[in-house]
Amino acid sequence: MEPSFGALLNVLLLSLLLVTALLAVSSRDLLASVILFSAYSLLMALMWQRLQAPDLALTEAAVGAGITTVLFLVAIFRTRRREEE
Amino acid sequence: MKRLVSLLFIGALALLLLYVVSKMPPMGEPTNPTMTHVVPRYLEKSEGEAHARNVVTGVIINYRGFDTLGEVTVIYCALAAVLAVLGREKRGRIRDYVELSGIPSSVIVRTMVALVVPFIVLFSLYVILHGEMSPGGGFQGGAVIGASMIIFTTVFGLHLSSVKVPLKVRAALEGSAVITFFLVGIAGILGGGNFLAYAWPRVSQSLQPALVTWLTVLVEVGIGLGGAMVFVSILFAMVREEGADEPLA
Amino acid sequence: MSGAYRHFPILMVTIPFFGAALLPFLAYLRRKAVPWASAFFLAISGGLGTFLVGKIPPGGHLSYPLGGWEPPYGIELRVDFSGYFLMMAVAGISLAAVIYSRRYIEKEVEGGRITAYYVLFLLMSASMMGFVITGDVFNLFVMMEILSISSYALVAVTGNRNAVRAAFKYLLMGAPSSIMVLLGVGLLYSVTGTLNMADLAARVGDTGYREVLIASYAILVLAFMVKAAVFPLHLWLPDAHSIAPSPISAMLSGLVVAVSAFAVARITFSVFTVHAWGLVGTTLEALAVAGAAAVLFGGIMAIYQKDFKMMIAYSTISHMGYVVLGITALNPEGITGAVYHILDHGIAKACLFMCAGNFIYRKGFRKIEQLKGAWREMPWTCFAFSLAAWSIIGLPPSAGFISKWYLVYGSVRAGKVPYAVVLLVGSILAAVYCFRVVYYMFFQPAKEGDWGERLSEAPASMSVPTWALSLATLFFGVFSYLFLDSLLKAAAQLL
Amino acid sequence: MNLWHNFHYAVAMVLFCVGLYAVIMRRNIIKKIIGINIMETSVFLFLISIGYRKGGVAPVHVEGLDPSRMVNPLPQSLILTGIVVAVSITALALSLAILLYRQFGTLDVNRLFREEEEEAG
Repeated sequence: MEPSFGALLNVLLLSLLLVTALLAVSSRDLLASVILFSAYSLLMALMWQRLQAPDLALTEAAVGAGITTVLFLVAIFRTRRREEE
Repeated sequence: MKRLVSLLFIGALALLLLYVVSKMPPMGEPTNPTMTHVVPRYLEKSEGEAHARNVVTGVIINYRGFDTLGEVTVIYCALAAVLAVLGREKRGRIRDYVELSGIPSSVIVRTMVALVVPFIVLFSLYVILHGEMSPGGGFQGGAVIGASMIIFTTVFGLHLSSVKVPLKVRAALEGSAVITFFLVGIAGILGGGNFLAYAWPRVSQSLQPALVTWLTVLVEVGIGLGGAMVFVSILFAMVREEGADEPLA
Repeated sequence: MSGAYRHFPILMVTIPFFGAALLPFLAYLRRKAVPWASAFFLAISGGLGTFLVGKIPPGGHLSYPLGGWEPPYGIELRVDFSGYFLMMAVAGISLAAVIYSRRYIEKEVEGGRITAYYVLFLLMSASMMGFVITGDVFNLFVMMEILSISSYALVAVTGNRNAVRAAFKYLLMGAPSSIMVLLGVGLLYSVTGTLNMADLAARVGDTGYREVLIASYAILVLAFMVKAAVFPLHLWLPDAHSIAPSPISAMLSGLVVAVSAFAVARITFSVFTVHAWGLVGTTLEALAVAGAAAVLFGGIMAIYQKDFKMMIAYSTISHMGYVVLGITALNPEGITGAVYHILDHGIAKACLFMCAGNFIYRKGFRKIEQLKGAWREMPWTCFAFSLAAWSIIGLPPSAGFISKWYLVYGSVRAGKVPYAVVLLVGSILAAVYCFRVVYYMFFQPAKEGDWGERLSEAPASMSVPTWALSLATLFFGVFSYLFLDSLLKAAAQLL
Repeated sequence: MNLWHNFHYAVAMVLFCVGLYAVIMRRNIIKKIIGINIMETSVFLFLISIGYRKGGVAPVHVEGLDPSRMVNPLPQSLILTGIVVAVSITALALSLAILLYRQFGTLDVNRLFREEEEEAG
């Protein structure tokens, strides 16, 4: 693939996806992980928009970053915020 | 020891998957099997056959309608599952963490949310009804409505939002997606075609485009309302506190 | 093909979906009617199925393009005789289990959740019917998801803490395996460009991407092995199946794992046809080894159990091994044996769990020792248990004998004698764990205070389904010749 | 080789393994559920990348657009169903987590299952 602005942007988005996923998995604070997961979902929506899937970008932004995150937050408030030792 | 084995397993799986990926057809080439086999027909004919300018909507509602019937059944099933696990909230005795935390949200937030939510609902209606021509559709719009209710709930508390969207309304609309879809499917059989046929053979050719369009809109609205209500009900069931009839601390 | 009956398969799947969406309204009007309405919807579904008797050509299939879009553009239902046979099995056993549920669930599940229970029950049975007849791999995934979500929730429906834990364990293994199914479907799609099974079968032979095909087959088989609880991936099964309410145990153990095993057969025979087996031979051999291990492991573990529902659950692991060995024999006899085994194991296992449910309902007993001398108080349940156990062991003239006969014959014909020996050893193990319980029931004196002289059978709405199923094991043994010919032809068609 | 060309697929597979790592290795239930979600979205990314074509545009008909330039709409419609399935599973899993916490007072699988062994033994 010839280096172009679009390709570079894709590489950047994909590396950010990897970073946020790893951070979301490794953080000990559950609230932080959920927020990172929300950021991951938003980046994913951007990535899908880059791949010419606007329907899915819209859905992922509403469902993945919106509803799923809120469900996670509710679950955390109903349980506990930190991981146990 | 167990951790090491698991890590090795995941690492080996990653290497295998990367190897498989390296053997796959190169991404984005127009000569790939995915680009040459089934898809050309969708791209070229969906406007004439499914009467949807947005090809994704055409595929979802029309060509692969049964998957979407399955999809709305999945989300209805998720609601039934959550209710089977947590139980439905009861009227007049609901409380949630917003009230329990004792910290009211700030005036700015409350005003903003109260102002914005009607516009979000308006936008989502647009998304639902324009699904056939622009990106969006029933489920996306339903999700946006659900999200707006969720914002409202997190700011104003469960009690007020369950006054705005009473249990009776939700309970009546939750199954609407499945019911609409099934009735449209049966109508396809009665119209002389197969289950989920939109262009009924018994209707004259000239009326068929309008029929397909209207049935698509009907299904989209059903999915939108059903999806939104299911999301709101799932959230309410999860927010509800057990033993909430005790006095507030 | 013409005639109204061609619409019946899709109606069999969607009418219970529709019914599930209507149940909340009915519950609002009249709560007592909900169980009867669910039974009614399943009865319609099964009744429509009986109209299809003789309509499906034994060597062919009924193809139903949904929405009138010819495959591969739309979704196709592909009802061949084995699919139809299993669909009827699902309808029949579900009907028995839903009738059985009414009294049992009243006792175990809190009132507000009963409607949700029946909604999930209807969705579970209908999605299984869709699962076995669909001719589209993505639709297979969608149906499997409805099935999985309803099963996870139904395990937890009592709200008992062990049940919730078992359900979570089930979900934790089930959800990743569902995602793997999607991944496998994606890999298949990337090299063929289609999702329709018949079209896939025509195209997998001549694509150049061997590695991708092998990987997708391995991933799909691994994922369905989790769902079917084949040996090393069975960890979720014993807890989930023994702690769930008894009618749900009957459905999960009798049908849910079995249709997942049938999905392996669909993938092997309808997608990767005989032309592609050269590619996936290693995976098939590994699957056969896992199946053989499952037969032995499940049987041995069942012998050591103290809790009788746990024993029946381990027996399921053993019998899923049988089904897998039938599929991997790769000949018509093996496939026929596997399909027939799914049916008769389903009936007998459902019956065993219902008998266990009868004991729990009346006495609250869960331990095998507590069954000593049970026949004096609950003779009919004990007899039903013995009949079903007879079929589980595979003694003539029960249906279990017929299927095991074909399974052993298939293995021998495929030149895999060690597997035939494993199958026979599995039957001996089954005899050990079943006869122990039967011996306790009939020939051991009751412990003081456990069982009295007074007859106290379970209520009729629970005993009748139990007995219907136990007689069905005999029926399908004695009248097996009615079905076997068509099944063999349908199986030969796949090869 | 193709791996360089297919780096979208490769990243999707790595994300899949990250999710699987969370499901298998993390002890906290919420973490496991996040892992399930990461696995799901990674497979969605994989499928959408399969549907992409170079220089493609979104599959919506507008005046004067050549249909052969559009990206593949089929994976997109499949993934829409997939997203619904994902949120359904998440909702059920979180409900079970809430109930488990109410009954056991912990979200740590080791504690949940250690207690199970004690009860059995």
